[in-house]
Amino acid sequence: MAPEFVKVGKYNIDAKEYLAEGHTFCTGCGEALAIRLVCKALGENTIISMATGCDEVCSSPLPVTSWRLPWMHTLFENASAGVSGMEAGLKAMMRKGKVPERDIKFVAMGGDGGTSDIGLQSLSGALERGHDFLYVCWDNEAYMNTGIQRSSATPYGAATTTAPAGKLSMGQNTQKKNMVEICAAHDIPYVATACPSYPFDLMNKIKKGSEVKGPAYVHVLTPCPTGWRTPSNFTIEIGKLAVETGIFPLYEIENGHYRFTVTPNTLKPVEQYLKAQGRFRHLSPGEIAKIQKHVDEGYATLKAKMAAFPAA
Amino acid sequence: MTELLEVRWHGRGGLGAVTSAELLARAAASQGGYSQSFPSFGPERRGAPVVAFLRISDEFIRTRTGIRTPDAVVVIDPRLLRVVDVTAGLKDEGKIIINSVKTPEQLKADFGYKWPVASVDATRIARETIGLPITNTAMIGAFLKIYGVVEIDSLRQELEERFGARAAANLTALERAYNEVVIKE
Amino acid sequence: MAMKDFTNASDVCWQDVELGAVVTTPGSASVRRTGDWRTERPILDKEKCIKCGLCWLHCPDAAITPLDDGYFEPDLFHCKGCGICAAICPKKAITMLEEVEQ
Amino acid sequence: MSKRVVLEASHAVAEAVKMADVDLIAAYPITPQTHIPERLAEMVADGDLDAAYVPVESEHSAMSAVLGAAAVGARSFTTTAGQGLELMHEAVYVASSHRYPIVMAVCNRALSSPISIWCDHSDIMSCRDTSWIQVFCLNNQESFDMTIWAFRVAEDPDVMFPIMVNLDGFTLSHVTEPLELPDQADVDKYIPKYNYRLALKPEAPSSHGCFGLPEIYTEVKLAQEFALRASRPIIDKGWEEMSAMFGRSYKAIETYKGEGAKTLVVTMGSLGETAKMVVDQKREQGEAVGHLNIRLWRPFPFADFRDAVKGVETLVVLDRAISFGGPGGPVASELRSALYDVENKPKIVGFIGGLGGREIDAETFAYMIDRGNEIAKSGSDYLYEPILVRGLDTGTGVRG
Repeated sequence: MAPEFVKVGKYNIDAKEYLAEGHTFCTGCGEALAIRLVCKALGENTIISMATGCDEVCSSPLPVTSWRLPWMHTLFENASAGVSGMEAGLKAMMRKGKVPERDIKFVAMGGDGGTSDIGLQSLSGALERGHDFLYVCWDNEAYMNTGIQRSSATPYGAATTTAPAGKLSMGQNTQKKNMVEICAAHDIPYVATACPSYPFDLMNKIKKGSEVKGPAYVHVLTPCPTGWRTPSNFTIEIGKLAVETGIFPLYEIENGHYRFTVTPNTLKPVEQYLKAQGRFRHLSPGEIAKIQKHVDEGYATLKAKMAAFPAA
Repeated sequence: MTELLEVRWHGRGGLGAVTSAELLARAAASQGGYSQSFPSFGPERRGAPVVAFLRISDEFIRTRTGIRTPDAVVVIDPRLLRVVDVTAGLKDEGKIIINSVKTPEQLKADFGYKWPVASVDATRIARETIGLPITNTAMIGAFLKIYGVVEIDSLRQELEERFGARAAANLTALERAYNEVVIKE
Repeated sequence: MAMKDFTNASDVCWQDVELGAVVTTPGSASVRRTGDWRTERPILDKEKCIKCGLCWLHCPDAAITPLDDGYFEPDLFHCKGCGICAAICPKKAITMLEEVEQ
Repeated sequence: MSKRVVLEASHAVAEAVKMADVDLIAAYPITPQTHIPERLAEMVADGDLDAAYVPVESEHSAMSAVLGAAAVGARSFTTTAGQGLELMHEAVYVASSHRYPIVMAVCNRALSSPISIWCDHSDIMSCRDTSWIQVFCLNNQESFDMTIWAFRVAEDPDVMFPIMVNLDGFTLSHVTEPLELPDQADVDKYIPKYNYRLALKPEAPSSHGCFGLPEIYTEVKLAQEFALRASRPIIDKGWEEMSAMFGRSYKAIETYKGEGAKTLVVTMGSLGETAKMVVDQKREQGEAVGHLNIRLWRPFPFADFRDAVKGVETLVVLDRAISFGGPGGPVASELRSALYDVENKPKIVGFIGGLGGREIDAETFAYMIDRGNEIAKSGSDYLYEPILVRGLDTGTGVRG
């Protein structure tokens, strides 16, 4: 009999694979790993509403599916609207005695494009209406399913096929949209950032977000070897570097109160992170310095918020 | 030049099978001929077995379908032989060109191929010339030896356009494979 | 026959299509072999392995199987050879070996 | 025992939704359908209707929310009009492809630009191939009856398709008139309990909305096409049961004074009532004129239509939408194609009018009938004649 749990360090991790082996994510995909870990943290009493993207294309080739959880995908921009209907509809049926009362985790999932661009409106609607659901964003920082096009989550300076580095352009010339603050501004009980390079931190936040009453949002940085132009075995390391350089801090906001969940003692220079990736290879020292300055300022602002709104 | 020649290239996502077909298509066109190159349509995933297609002809090519009965099959990663039926639909008078350490005779024995088989160790050539086991340009050379549809010189321009500084190394790989490929009729 | 009896798209006739083309067999894609994507394969050295389970935890393809004796075994039917397990193993007990032509 | 009430058509639809014991309503405002979600909100607020009321942030999300609700097996309703129907357009296809029995009221409204909040059928014409069952109502009673009928038919295991109930914006949605409401007990009998076999639930995880590779997409779509056409017997059965239980009978194609008619004037929606008035007048003047109402627009009732026009010489078809640069009137062109292979078929004369809320009165119908008969005799190479257009001489048409 397959083990129910697998002991890893001090944690007992659910052995069940809710995203079954045999999926067609790229070799070394950070998003596939994040989905696998997130579903383990959620457990079987979960219903998923997913947006179009790598997550859906690689996991549901008719007539088979990689999903071992109830799962629906309809369109690109409506995962949050879909989950709203699931949550409100099933709860109404429970209230009317049409189905037994039970605790179900309603989870919407989408990529960075599906969340911060085309899906932002339905996400904001669902957060504002206060549905009891968790939204998880797989942020690989571009439209990877369609072949690495820029999104509003693509970081400043990254080369993508629609914001390429050219003689006249240095790639993405806008700063990454801050989805965490946008969601926090909806005054929802729980918002957090996470990364599969810190699996336990990720899984704890998913548990918290899915168990809190009302809407929750977890923004997961999911390294993408194909889009970031990194070796397939570098996925975990590059995720760590994103955190250790302060480019992608790991923290949570509970009812407006900020708390780091991983605190690197001293920040590594951003260059270490940038030089390790083909998508940043074209950056000049000047541009790297500009990114370093922006990261330092962002980190300082975040620390200021931690101080101003400390967690209990 | 030829009347219609249809070639199927077998490779892996991200390793340049499509590029091989495209470079040859461009070279054929630059010589005044007609050509088409296209990938297998669908989401490409790094590592996944993929196919790419090439048509070269003297006349304008009207057909728009995939290539189901290729004249030649080029396998740029030998490990695919155990995984994909690279000979599916291959015409009786077709030929198979494989990047392999094995001789054509060994390959015919191991896989029971009834077609003529050409083989060359493109991986070794690529490592020694480009410094990476990327074999797509070397396999263009092997292909040109068997099917002289395009001048190596036409390829040179295309390589320079596509690879810039790294064109020279790719061209060397191509020329070595051209010389080292052996065929067993 | 119903759609749940098929794992290959080109075997399904229109009569077999489930209502709304819903797939009713959870995880049915696990029959799909992705091991042929590999160009390298993980080799486990049990001497060095401390059964910490980090390789199992970090595998994007769930292609490492926990065994009853506490060790973890790569599932070569699915393993795509990304090398993450070898990269993160704290004891360097996993090395990636290039797949050679058979 | 039914009860006579006086209600706006919008409120009649809301009443039907309440009596159908809906579990979830996705609501978004757009004139002229807004009175429906407003009334439903009051019902929920006062406890008269136990349903989840989700005030979404767009029509695209309205359809997306009922997709989610349908996936978990909830009986779901939404309503929209004009631009709203266009905004949710891609999600409309998903509802039918997933075979979710969603019921949607559409208060037909003209499409921008220019922006017009008034009635015509240009919005619904964009949904012609969306594989939803689509019906039209002539009055408030029908607005109620078709909504009740829609839940009964949509959820039938031999159907499992979403249904659009079309009622003309303003001319029905904002008009108050008397109608009969059946007892709740009868409605509960008429609409069976609904249990969705493939509902998303942890104990039976299923995947809805998967990725369709070329090898399977065609089979999935043909399965859907065959199922939609096979739903026809249940569509009729729903009306037969309604007739037996509520005493009002409906059919896919209905004729009024069609016996021995040489000319039939053809409409969809509430203009049919006005047309019938003119048929009465013409009959009194000894003219063999009748009216043909297309109630069921999709799946199109080919056989019923061909039977209804046997022996008729002229069909005068009024379209309330323009197929620009195409056949002109979408309904007229479909009727022409339905009769194309029929021996001794009636001539079809197409008119386009009633756009953007412009009224079509009895006098105009009378003109169209006379003009139609004239054209039928003289022949014409017009695709259609637009009516009541300032600057266009009457009798001037549009050629292909």
